[in-house]
Amino acid sequence: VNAETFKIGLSNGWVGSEWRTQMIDEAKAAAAKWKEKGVDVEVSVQSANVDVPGQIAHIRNFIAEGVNAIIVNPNSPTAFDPIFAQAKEAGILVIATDAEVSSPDAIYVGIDQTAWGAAGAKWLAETLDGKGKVVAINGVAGHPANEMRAAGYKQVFKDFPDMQIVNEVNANWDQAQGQQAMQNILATYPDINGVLVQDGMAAGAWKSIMDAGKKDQIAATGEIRKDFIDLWIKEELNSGATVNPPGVMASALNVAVLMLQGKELKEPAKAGQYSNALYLPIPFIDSQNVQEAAKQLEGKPGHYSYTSSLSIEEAEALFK
Amino acid sequence: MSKLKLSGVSKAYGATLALRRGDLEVMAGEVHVLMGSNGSGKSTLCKIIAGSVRPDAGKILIDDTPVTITGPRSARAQGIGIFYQELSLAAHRSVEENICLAALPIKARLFVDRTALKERAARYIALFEGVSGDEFSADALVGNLRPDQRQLVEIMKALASEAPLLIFDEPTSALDRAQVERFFEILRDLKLRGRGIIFISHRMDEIKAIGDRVTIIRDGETITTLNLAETDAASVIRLMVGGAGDMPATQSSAPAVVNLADGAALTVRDLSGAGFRNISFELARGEILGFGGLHGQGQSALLRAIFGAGSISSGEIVLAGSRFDASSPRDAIRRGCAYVSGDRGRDGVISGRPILENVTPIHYLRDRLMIASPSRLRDRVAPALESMHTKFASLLHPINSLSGGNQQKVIIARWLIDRPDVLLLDDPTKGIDLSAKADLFVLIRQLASEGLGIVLYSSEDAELLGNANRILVFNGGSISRELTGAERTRYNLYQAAYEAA
Amino acid sequence: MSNVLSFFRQPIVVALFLIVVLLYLGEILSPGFATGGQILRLLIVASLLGIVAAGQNVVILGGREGIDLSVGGVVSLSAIIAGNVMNGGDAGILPAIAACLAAGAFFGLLNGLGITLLRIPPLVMTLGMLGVLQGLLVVIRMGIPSGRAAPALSSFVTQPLVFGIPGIIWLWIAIGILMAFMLNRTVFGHRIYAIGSNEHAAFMAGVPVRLMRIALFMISGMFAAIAGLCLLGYSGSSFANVGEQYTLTSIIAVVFGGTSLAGGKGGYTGTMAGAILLVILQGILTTVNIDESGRQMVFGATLLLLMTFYGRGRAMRA
Amino acid sequence: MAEIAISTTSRRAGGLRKLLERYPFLPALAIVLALLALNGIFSPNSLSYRSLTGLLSTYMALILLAIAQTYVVYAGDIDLSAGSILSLVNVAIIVLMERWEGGAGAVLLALALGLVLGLACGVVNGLVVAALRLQAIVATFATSIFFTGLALYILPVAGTPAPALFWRTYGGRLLGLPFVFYILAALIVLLLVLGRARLTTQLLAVGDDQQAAYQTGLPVVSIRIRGYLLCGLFSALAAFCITGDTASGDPLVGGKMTLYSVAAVVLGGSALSGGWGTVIGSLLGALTIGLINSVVFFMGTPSEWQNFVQGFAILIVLMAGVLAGRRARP
Ligand SMILES: Nc1ncnc2c1ncn2[C@@H]1O[C@H](COP(=O)(O)OP(=O)(O)OP(=O)(O)O)[C@@H](O)[C@H]1O
Ligand SMILES: Nc1ncnc2c1ncn2[C@@H]1O[C@H](COP(=O)(O)OP(=O)(O)OP(=O)(O)O)[C@@H](O)[C@H]1O
Ligand SMILES: [Mg+2]
Ligand SMILES: [Mg+2]
Repeated sequence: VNAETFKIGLSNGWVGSEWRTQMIDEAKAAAAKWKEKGVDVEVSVQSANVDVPGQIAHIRNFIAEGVNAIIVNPNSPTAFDPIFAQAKEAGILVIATDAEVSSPDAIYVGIDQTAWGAAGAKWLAETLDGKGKVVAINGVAGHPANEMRAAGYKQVFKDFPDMQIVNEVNANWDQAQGQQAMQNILATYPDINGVLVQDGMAAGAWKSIMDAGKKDQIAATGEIRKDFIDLWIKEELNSGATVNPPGVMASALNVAVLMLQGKELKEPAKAGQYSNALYLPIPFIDSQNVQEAAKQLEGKPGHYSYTSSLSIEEAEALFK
Repeated sequence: MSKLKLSGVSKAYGATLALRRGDLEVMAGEVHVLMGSNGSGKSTLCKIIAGSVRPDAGKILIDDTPVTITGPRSARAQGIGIFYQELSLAAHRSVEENICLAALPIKARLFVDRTALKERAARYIALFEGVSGDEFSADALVGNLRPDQRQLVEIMKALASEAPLLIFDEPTSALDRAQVERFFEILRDLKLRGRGIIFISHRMDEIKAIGDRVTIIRDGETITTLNLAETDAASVIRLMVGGAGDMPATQSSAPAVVNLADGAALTVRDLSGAGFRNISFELARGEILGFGGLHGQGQSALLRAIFGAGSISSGEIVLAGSRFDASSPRDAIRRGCAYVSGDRGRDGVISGRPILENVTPIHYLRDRLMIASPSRLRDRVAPALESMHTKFASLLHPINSLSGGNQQKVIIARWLIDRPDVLLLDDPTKGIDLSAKADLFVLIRQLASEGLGIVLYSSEDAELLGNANRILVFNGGSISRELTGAERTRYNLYQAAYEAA
Repeated sequence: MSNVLSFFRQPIVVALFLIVVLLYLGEILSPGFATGGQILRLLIVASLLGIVAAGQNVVILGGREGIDLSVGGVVSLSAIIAGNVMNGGDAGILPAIAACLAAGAFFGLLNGLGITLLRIPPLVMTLGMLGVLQGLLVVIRMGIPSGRAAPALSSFVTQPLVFGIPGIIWLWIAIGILMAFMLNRTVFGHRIYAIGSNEHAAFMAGVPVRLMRIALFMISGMFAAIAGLCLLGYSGSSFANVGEQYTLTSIIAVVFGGTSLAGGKGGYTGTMAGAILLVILQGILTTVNIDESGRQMVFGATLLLLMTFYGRGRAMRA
Repeated sequence: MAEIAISTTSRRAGGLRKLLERYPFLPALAIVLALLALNGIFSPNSLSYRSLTGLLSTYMALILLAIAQTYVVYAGDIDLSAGSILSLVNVAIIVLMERWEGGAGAVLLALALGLVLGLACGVVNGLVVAALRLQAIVATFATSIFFTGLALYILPVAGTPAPALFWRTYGGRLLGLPFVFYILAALIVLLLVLGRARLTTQLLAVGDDQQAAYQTGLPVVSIRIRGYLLCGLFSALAAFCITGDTASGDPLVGGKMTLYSVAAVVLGGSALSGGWGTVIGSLLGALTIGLINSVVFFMGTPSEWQNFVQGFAILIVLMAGVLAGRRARP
């Protein structure tokens, strides 16, 4: 094969968490892997706190730069339809990751956030034998990923009539706010059995649970950060964590390169509410396999997240 | 015909009774002068008429009909135009916009009619043609103008109201003679056209020149209304200051000579800066050196510059024998300089804070204090306040609860706890009543006798004549005359002040 | 009689009254809200906010449109620095405190220099600085090993220390006493009020206005840094953007405490009450089971309602 | 009265200062041109007709929001809820358009109601700030929380596509020219018209010295409320643009834009203390923010440094805007 050169633009519109940084890093590493295969994948990154117009400008910059593909972790699910249409017109492949987009001109490569929410709920329901009082601590109200996750757990609880959601609050994916919310909830609902809390806030919620001395009475979802997993093992928490791996962008990149090479997906991306999604498997960590997760994270910094991504070979397997 | 009649109008600001009982009747076609010492309530009275101050009590009649004035807009609508003493201009707007601001001419119900605006403003600008100064133009921004030009804009703005009743609250304080003359011509013309005019000034000659009748206000109370043609300056002044006939002017004069053997407390050589030029003088220890002349001829600018709060372009200052580089008030205070400003609202009062804190800042600096122990401070503060007979309920009351004169005493007291070597007094008696003035000057003389060098700038000739050993008369930013010994007469002072002005 | 009336008009009295009302309301709406342990835990959260608000308070008191929008960034930065310096070990606490204070003071100094020397309005300067700090956070989080709180710090913040009350509340009380002493009994405090109420008069009375103002912004930075440190202890590990929520809430706490945004008027005791008030309000809204949209509307409207108790501007017609 | 300035020291009205006095947005224009040049140097493509059109249509919303902010800043006020008003109007018109099934009539009616909604938010802000005399910063922050709650109530989750008619018009062409050019032209005409409105002069006079304006007889409270009305109106227009550019509703879309709008006003040389400024400056200020974002990228800044460099550049340009603005005014 002749040396091929692809230029891929990565856009990230929010830099408020380590998860995002890790996401970019893993994508860069994936690009480096392609070099070893003789495919020259050059990534061009835009990553800064921007508003929606700012991220639309990211895409425009990429179009002006003449990239072959754009991979975006979008600030809004719907705001990019027109600009993605323009990108497609310019012959650019557009892939969204981490959060689905409504554009028919893009595909989504990432996990199904609804399934993500469902997985945690399923674990909780099973752990509590299908009955008990539960509170949910959600992320940013109105954010699509948050609403999909909420829809996911609500769907699951329909099958468990004895599971009762006594309150749902929003703590904006902020660890300290999650901790404060949990603290307030514990005061007014002292008899809860379970907590559905999304990553980013779970460590905070668990801190409040432990401070209240209730870690043995309450089962709660957890996080995939190394420092939480260490705590989980040390304190023998009754927890389970659905993994939203920061490697999603790397997976998307591998898919993008293969598509740029002209390969065709075995099963076209047709899943999801916008019929443009290619869902990746969602790993789940519970007390059975938490040790293995810890092994993967050994030697990493505390904010490093448990990750997984499609390797080149795994990605190739998706193609004809 | 009576244009305006006020009776029993009163106003209190918290504890300060600004106006006790204001009575006033203004006829059509007259210039009615309001006279009263500083802080007697003249501006308060005017603002009540103009709607920007809400009276506590009293009746207002316009054209013999009782009216309620709910605000400046309603006053305008009822035919009242006003020149505010502290001006009411928008610094970033042009001269013409300011003149017409209250009633911007509009077209299509929405837009400023620029042509009409220009035309209307031009009428009033033209009134002062030739005396308004070079760079004065219709489209100049007001913030770029000189103080006298700003005052002219405020006059034009008041005239543009075309109101049957016009109020001018000290409109001439920054104007030069030619400007005043032109203004008076305009007033005379308005008088002929049947307008009623209220006019305030502290200059007796102006009052004589333009006024028909005078109403005298003392301590917020209307004393009487006189026909100016039938009275003289001396009796007006007597009425203004009340029964106490012993005006500073009749007080025994200060000695003409002081013992200069102690050496100079302050020497100024060839000093120039913003507002003054080529000033040289020497101030001996124990001397009270007067600065005279019309208001705003560079006296304040010079005092501020010496104190480190102005700008100096050349020349030198020698304080107690060594050169002093007046870079900040802080340095000046450390070197034993004190500065009392008449503009207490701007330079002195730390509003909203206790009296105690208003007396102590200089003490903090000079004694390099870190901790403010109330009991120990009280021991230092109380005598200083008492030496001036300051009336206050408690040191912990906010300074705003005091009357203006007592506030000023508090400000003066702050300089007396740690004795300075040089005391710069910049028209220090504004808003102070007569007995307080007397207290202050006794104190000043006593301080001088203890060896302080004192510079006294006063806008009241009598204060200078009664207290200064020597008087430097300022004109146009430099010293035009020095009056010593027997030369210190009212006549000489007046003449020196006005020559070539 | 008027004494009694003016007593009840004092912002602090108003705030305390509202606190009691809110606690009562909270207990009715969600039983268990106003129990002892919960109140203590609310106080922990309030003390974090209160410490940030202490710095905000002095900056606002200093007048000239003083405001510090960069506190949120400094809180985050300090939590990250502290987490990495102590890295889960008690030995690192003192160096971490030193490093955090130095960082807070440094960014306060930059704010102060821009505001006094270049005369940039504080709102603009500190808003720009917030942007810089957010960028800096991304940069320094790259390649840093970890960010865990030392156990001693964590228990200081969350566990009872003396009389069943956690250390951070004692710290907050100490800060309250210190602030009250500083504002009322020291020359520095009197000078803060002086520059806040009449900068020019203060200048003419020899107050080093510029130095003072720079110092105020440095103090604000240092309080934000202390809060960041405590926040690390509260949450156990440092993470990005942890301080974001404090930028505007610290201003609201100050306003609820009766300090005028115009400067020169107010104090810290009221701010402490204001911080508690705000945290209780947020707590009630969390526990009441309504939609997030409803929560936000109620929160916004309640803030407005509470504001009408304080800090209404002067009428133009005197 | 203060001293007569005897010497002519304060009269040094240099040519540059005169020019700045007349066209206070010149520094902002210079900065925009410099940033465009930098963009061009690092990536010539970014100066293409197509790219410039894109820049304009993307930042039109921020431009309008900055203009909205300018009118309250004229009077010395501030509106921290402008971004929330934008979000609220965005979701409201999207929901209305969908409910009425997206024909031309539905779109126009929804837009009209959007304007009314923007005005209503402006009234609320004006009442709490000017009539109730609450401090603008905290009061409008409180209303912003309220408006966001309302937006979430109307559209709990981002989504709901806009009718194709609407966004295709916004992103499309008319007589061979991109539609945004017409918007820009209309905007500039509107701004020129508004610049002549009596209200503009009154707002600036109020911002200059509120007490003096009151004593002059201006209806200060009503003028300030009308400033907030203009702000609400332009925020609604900004919402139309963001709806056109994103073709969807998002209850959180404007959240981050508020502080950028304040920054844009300052970048444009207006004084936050009121009485001085230009809307054209704010327009340029908004473009400055957009251009800084792209320059940082085209310069090849490593990704982890981009946010820092961007924040730093904005701080520096903010300082430049303030300093230049101050030279220009008396
Ligand atoms: N807004 C205010 N708040 C408190 N006190 C005030 C206020 N305005 C005026 N005063 C006080 O009311 C009194 C009367 O003031 P006013 O300005 O009417 O005096 P005036 O006769 O105009 O003096 P001047 O000749 O100096 O202009 C003074 O003691 C002054 O300090
Ligand atoms: N002529 C002036 N009139 C009014 N205010 C002034 C004047 N000059 C400076 N200031 C104000 O005073 C402050 C500067 O004062 P100063 O130079 O004494 O401070 P500093 O340098 O910090 O003190 P120090 O000289 O003791 O080190 C500034 O905030 C400025 O606004
Ligand atoms: Mg007066
Ligand atoms: Mg200095």
